[in-house]
Amino acid sequence: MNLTDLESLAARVPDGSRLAMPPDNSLPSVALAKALVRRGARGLRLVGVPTSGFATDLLVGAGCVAEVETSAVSLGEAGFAPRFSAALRAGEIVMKDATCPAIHTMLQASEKGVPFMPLRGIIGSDILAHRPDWKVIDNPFAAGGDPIVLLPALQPDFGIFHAVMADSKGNVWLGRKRECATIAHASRASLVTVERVVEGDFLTDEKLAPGCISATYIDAIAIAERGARPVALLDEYRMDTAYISDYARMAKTAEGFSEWLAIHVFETRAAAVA
Amino acid sequence: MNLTDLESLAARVPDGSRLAMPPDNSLPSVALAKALVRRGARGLRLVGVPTSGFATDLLVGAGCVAEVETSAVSLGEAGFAPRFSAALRAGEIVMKDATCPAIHTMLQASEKGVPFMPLRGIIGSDILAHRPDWKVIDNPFAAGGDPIVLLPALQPDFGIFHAVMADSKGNVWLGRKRECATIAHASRASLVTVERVVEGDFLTDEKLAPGCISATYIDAIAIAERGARPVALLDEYRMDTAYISDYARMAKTAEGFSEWLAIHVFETRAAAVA
Amino acid sequence: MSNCKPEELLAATICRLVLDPSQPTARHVAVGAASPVPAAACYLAQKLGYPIRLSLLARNLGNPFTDGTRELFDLTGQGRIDLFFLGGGQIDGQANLNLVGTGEWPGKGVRFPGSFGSAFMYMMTPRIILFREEHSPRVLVDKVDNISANGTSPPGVFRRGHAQALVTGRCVFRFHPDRARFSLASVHAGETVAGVRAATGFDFDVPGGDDTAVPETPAPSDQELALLRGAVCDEMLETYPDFCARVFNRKQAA
Amino acid sequence: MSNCKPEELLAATICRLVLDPSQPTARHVAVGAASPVPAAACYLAQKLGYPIRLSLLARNLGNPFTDGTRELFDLTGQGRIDLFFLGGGQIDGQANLNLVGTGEWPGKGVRFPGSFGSAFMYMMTPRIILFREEHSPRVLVDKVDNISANGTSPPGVFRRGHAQALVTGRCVFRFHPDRARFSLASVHAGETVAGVRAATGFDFDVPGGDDTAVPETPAPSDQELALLRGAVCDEMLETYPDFCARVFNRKQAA
Repeated sequence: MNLTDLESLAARVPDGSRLAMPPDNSLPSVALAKALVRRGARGLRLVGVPTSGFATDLLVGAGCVAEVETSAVSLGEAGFAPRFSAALRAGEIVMKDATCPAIHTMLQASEKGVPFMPLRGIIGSDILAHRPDWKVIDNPFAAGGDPIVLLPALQPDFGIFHAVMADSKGNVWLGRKRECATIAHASRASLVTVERVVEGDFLTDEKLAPGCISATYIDAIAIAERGARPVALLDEYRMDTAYISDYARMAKTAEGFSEWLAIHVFETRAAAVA
Repeated sequence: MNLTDLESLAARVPDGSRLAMPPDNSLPSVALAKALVRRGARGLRLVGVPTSGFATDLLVGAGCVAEVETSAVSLGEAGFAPRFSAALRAGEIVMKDATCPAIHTMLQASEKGVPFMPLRGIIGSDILAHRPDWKVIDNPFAAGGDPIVLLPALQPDFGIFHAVMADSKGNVWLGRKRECATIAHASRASLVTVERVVEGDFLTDEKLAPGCISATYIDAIAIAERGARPVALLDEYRMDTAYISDYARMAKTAEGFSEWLAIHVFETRAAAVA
Repeated sequence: MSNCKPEELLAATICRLVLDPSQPTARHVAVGAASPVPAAACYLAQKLGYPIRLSLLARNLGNPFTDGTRELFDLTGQGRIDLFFLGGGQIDGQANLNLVGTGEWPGKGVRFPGSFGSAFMYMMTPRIILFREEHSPRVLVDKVDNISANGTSPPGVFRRGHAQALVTGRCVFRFHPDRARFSLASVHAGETVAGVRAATGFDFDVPGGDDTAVPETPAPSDQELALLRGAVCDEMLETYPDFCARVFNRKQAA
Repeated sequence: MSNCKPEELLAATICRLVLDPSQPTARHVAVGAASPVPAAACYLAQKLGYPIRLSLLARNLGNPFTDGTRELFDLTGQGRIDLFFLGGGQIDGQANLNLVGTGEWPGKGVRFPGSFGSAFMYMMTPRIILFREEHSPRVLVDKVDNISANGTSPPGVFRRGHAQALVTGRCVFRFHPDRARFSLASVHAGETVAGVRAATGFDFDVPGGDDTAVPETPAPSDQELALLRGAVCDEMLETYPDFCARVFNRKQAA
């Protein structure tokens, strides 16, 4: 397995890369997002699978992002994503709106190695009107007059997510969050942070294997304890709602966001006493 | 959950039903196949996902089957499938040859609720020439001159497979054999045999959930101990190669097959001493 | 029932819409992430004895999906989800939803989070109940600025269903896909038809054209209230702790 | 090497083809269910120190796939499988494969098991090594009765690769997709070009047109033989017990 450290993992992502990331109800690697901010990544094209959350707002706010393709950007209970909203208003990012199953479908097309895949629905939505890369054809299996949307395959350069653990072979275990498997299959390579590395081979264990992504898809792994934080990690830790609320409050302004970065990403300033 | 007995499970399958079944390297319910023979099922249309094995040969031999759609029928190390071959030669069954990823793709289309899904390859194969229900279109995302196959959605009436265990809610656990999940998602309903039923809810257990198929897809469950036998069940039991060899030998003739049925399915005759 | 909270009225009201015998039976209902009131409504239906399968997207522990976040959409594509809930930053008189934002695309005025799965779910689910607590001309508009998900479709476009109703903090509208218009079904206690009209940016029908014939939304029964505050709250505590604290005054054990 | 078994020669020969430096590197090789000789060849390459990822479909315990049997085909679709092995009940001079059966479709003569994934894998894998131990006019035919998977494709049809070689119990052929013909690369010890020609139902080229210039297939080296009988057999014992017993005279511990 290719075990490295967090900053080296971030160094593997060239400027301009397209990154697929799960949102806050799945397993985002917030640790790697922070490391990308520290490395000063630029021009990233983020794909939210199928939506985007905390890590996306952070990367957008830090100026790392050129484009966001997603079905929604939100901090959940903590409200709208402040730096994303500001960047959109200022025209600093290109926004490619999608709808959740369309993101899944475009990745599944890549997973399967086909140039497109169909999806029902969407016809009549302005999302379709603003996606010249999506096409409507007449269903060849109907008698005619049955329009259906075809979505192009989407192949991210990197899948980026956080897993519970890796084994000696470089397989990672992340349980039922199979959207991360789709991300890994569809992407050229995946960069994964984990809580811990354990001896053995998960694929020889019938209980663990079903929740695994095999090393075939994974470029490199770094240990990042509590690497999903402030997001929950299965039954390992819960969402840190206070941390997110604090972020949402400070990130309302560019200045507040900079201060938050200094404390929580660059750690050049101590956190204010809560 | 809807827990019933094996014969009642078989009684839920009307004559003429289309049944999707995994082959001998996955988790076929040989127990349910035997029960279908006992109930005298007729006109079944079997779909091998993606190939067919012991259970298919058994059902064909017993006269339960009108059509087989699959990518191969084989007894593995024990050779060609004798009753299938005989029925094909005699023109007693309709054979719809496919190729493995095409079976998966047709089920995935059903899983996704789309009328078709594309697949690369196949063009130039006689399989395509003999499947008027498969179409070739020009890839709408290329500049022209890029033919690609479109496969129609395939929705079996029932998914039929064997799982390790069911819980109190009717969820079943079968580990990494996710082709059974695709079968369950694509089929109108699934009928599942299990080794045992345990208390609790697998979906609340992060270790078990990834290898589960939720009760949403499952019509009814019956306990059938060693229900995959002679096929292997994960790490629970191995393939019984002697049993399969014995079958392969006896099933070479219609008479031998009848004798085998009497011993191993109807149990009206004791097995010869080995 | 004078001490019934608005959320309790809304949950009981949505519960009745879920159980509406004139509609195809809701065997499997999915509830989106930020929807405690619809979740309470569905749990209430369960506790009233209706065998509804309820899949809550927001559940972390015991999340019902084992095939990733795709599974909800696949289930819906398969026709296995009978009823879903949608809202919108803007909802217009033809039941079009805007979850993208106001002003020019993609929300140059106020940007909302985004469409989520609405452009798919709205067309692929046989029954949709629209729910938006804020009932103001800002939300209920004549024409949405941007259509995330369209309320009706031209003939020939594959579509399994439409909005059954729109429930707000003031009233219940029924939707009529044949004429692409809402009609006022009931107003909540303390509201009037005129008041609703003033707070609504779109034109709607009143049955028989008679404002005085519009009934009041029935209050929750004692049994319903007891269930909401008891068994329903028990189910929701883990997934919606803030809602349970605010509405039912119940806190999760540490 | 006089005591080298035919399977050992074949495994060593296939191993050299896998490692052929004129070919794109095989980083990830998949081996089908009934293919102990190709599996031995790939394990041998690994034991010789080449970092090849090897996915054995036949493995029950420790099966490499966690997304069902679909995963092999998805991996191949993604371009992640560099090399695969195929055989056939009939193989013809244009490298077409027949796994369906002889006579009229779908095998009214002798029915073979079926196509498995060949119609996809043959076109989507950059490198394919054909392997069929039986070398007779019955198997190696001029034209297959039915094409399960075609050896070449017209221009414009998406295809990642072709057969690199055909290895039989008598010889090694190279395949030339540009002219859709095989050429004889080497004959195994004890075989002659004339003998191969007599046993082959299709016409093939001999480099330079000179039968005497066709080399003998190199025997396995001492190191290769030792590895096959040792470390390779250790790896294969669980998955291919019969093969290991027959070829290496090794039985699995009970």
